[in-house]
Amino acid sequence: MNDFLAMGGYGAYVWSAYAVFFVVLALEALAPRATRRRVLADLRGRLKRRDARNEASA
Amino acid sequence: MNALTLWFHKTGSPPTAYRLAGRIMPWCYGLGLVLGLVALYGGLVLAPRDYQQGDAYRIIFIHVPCAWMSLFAYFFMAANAFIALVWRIKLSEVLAMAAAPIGAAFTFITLVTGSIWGKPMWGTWWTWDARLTSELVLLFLYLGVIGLHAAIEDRRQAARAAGFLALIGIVNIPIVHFSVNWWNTLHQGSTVRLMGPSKIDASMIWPLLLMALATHVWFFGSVLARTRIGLLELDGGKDWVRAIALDDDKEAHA
Amino acid sequence: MPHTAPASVELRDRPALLEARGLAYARNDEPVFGPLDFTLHPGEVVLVEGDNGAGKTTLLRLLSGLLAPTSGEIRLAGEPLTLARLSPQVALLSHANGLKPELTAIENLRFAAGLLGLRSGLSPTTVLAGVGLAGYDDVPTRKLSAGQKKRVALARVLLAPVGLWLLDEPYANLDRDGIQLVNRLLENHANRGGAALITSHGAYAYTSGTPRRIPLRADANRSDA
Amino acid sequence: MRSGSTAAACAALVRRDLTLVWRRRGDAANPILFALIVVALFPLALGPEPEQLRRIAAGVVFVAILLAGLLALDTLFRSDYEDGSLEQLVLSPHPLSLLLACKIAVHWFTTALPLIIVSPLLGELLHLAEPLRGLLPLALLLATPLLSLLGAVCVALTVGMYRSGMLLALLVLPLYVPVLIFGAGACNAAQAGLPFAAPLLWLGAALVLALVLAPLACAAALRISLS
Repeated sequence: MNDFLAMGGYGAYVWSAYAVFFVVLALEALAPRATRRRVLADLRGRLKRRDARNEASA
Repeated sequence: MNALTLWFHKTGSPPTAYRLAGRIMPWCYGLGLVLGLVALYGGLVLAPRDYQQGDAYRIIFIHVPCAWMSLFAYFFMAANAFIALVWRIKLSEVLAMAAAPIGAAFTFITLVTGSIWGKPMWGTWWTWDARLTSELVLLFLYLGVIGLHAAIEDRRQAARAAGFLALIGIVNIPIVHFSVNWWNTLHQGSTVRLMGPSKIDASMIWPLLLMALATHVWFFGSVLARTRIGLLELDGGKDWVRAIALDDDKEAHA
Repeated sequence: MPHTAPASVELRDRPALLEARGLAYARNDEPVFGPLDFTLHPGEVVLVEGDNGAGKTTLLRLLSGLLAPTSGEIRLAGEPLTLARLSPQVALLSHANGLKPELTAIENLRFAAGLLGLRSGLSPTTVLAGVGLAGYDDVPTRKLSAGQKKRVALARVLLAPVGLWLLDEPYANLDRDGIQLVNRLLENHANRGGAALITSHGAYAYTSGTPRRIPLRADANRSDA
Repeated sequence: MRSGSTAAACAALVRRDLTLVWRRRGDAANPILFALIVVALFPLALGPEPEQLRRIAAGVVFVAILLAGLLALDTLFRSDYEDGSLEQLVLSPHPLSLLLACKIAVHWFTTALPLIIVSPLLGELLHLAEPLRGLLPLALLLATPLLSLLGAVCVALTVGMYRSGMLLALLVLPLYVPVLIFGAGACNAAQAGLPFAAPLLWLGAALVLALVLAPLACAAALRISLS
C-alpha cells in the first residue's frame, strides 16, 4: 500500500494532479445546485412583487 | 410540419426539455462516475510502470482526457451557438452557455495537471510549449465567453452575444494553434516532447480511452444540470417554472 | 387587454403604412407590454400613452427595427418588417438626441443629411431656421440648452426624406413655443401624407385634431390568464 | 424624396469623425504617450545594458503599441453609443458594415498611424538592431490594421456595458495572440538572421481576410448588443 501511495517517488505529483481533477470536477458539479437555489429565490421574489402590484391595482 | 420537426419542437420546448434533462442527468453522472472509477483502477493499479517516466506518467490518465474534453466542449458550445444564432432556438442558446463553464473547468484541469506533470519531467512547472500555450489561450477564450455572458443583463441578448464570441473563437483556435507552433519552432530551445516515442502498451491505452468516455458522459450530465437552470431563468414568467419555484420553497421549509 | 378601435372609415381605403398584430415584448420573460394590435395609415398621427416603465421607448425601438418582438408581427406596407426594408422610410428621435456635442448645429445636420439623405426643397440652414434656431449655425451643440438641443434633433428628423416618424417624448424639455412647433411640424407632416407615432407620458399632447391614442400599460393590471 | 448615395454617407461619416478627432485633438496624443511610458519602463526594470535591451526591443515596442491600441479601442463606439448617434448609424439605409469599416479606418488612421510613425523613436530608446529599423514599421503597418479590425468586433460586443475595460481586454487578447506572434516574430526572425517573409505574408493574408469579414462581423455584433 505504501508503495502504491509513493508512486515510485512521484507520489506528491501524481496525487496532487488527481486531487485537482477531483476537486475541480466536484466543485463544477456542485455549482449548479447553488445557482439553482439562487435562481429560484429570485423567481419567488419576482412573483411576490407581481402579487403586490396586482393587489395594489385591484 | 413533418414528424421530425414536430418531435424537435416538442422536445425543444422548455418544460419538456427540463423534464427530460432531469430524467437523463442522474444516469449521466452515475455512469460517468462508475466508468471513471474503473478507468482509475486500470490506470493507477493495473497499468504497468513506464520504463522512461516511472509512475509520473500516470497523470496522463486524467491530463489527456481533460485536454480532449477542453476542445470537445468548445466545439459543442460553438455548434450550439451557431444553431442558436441562425435558427434562434432557445434550447441551443441554453446548451451553448451551459457548456462554457464545464469546458473552462476541463481546460483549467488540463493546464494544472500538465504543469504538475512537467515539474518532474522537465524540471519546471511551466514551459512555453506549443500545446500548453494554446491551451492557455483556450482558457482565455472560455473566460471571455463566460464573462460576456455574465456582463449582459438580458439573458437572451447575453446568450446571443456570448455565442457570437464563441463562433469567432472557433475560427481563432486553429489560427492560434498554427501561430503558436510556428513561434515555438522559432525558439527551438524550450520544446520538450511530453509523450516521447515510447510505445504505449494496451494496458495503458484502455484506461485512457475509458476515462475519456467517462469524462464525456460526465460532461453531458453537467450540461443537462446547467441547462435545466438556464431554462428556468429563460422561462421565469411561465406557470411551469412558477410551480417549481413554489415547490422548492415548500421543500426548503419542510 | 389594450385593444385599439379599428381604423376609422375614411382611412380604411388607404393601405396601412405600419401594422402590428399581437405585438408583445418581454424582457427576461417579464412582459413589458402587449399583445398589441394597431395600424398606422398615411396622414395619421398616433399618440402612445403610458406611465413610466410602460414600455413606450421599447415599442418605438421595436417599430424602428432595432429590437425584435417576443411575439407577434409588424408589417410595413403589408410586408414583414426588416431593418433593411424599413430604414429608408423611418426617422427615429430617441431620448439620446444623436447629436455630437462638439459639432455645431449645422455640422450635425449636414452629417445627418449625408447619412440619411435630404428631403427635396430643404437644406440644413432653412430647417434650422424652421425650428426657431436661426443664427445658431456655428454654436457647438454642447453650448445649447436642453430645449434647443431637442429642436436641433427635431430638425434632423424634419430633414430626412422619410414617411414615418417615430418620436420618443418629442415634447420633453420644450417650452410653450416649442410644443406648438412640434404640433405644427406633425400637422405639416401628416398633411403631406406622412405618418408619425409619438410617445408622451401625458403631460403635453398633440392637440391639433384628435389623434388616435394607443394606451400602453405595464403588465401589472392585466391578469395572466 | 430621395436618400443620399452610400458613397456620400461614407464621406459624411469620415468627415464627421475626422472633425471630431480634430476638435478633441488634446486626447489624440494619449496613445503615443502611453506607449512611450510603457517602453520607458523596461530599461528601468531590466537595467540599461544596450545588448539586453536590443534583444527584446522589437517585442517590447510591439507589446507597447498593442496595449496603447487596446486602450484607444474603447473610444471607437463609446461616445457614439452614449449620444445616440450609433442608433442613427444602424438605422441609416446604407450597409452598416461599410459605415463601420469607415469608422474603423478613421480610428486606425488617427490612433494607430501616429504610433507607427513614432515607432522608430521607441525602437531607438531600446537600441533596436540596425536591420530592424525598416522592418519594424512595416510589420506594424500590417499588424495594426488587423488589431483595429479584430478589436472593433469585440468592442461592438461590449458596447452597451458600463465598465467594459477589463472584459474587453479578455475578449481581445486571444484574437491578438496570432497577430503579435507573427508581427513580433518576423522581427525576431530577422534579428536572428532567419527568413522573415513568411510571417509577414501570413499577416498580409490575414489582413485581406479581416478587411472583408471583420466589418460584417462587427455589424452583426453591434446589432446584437443594441437589441
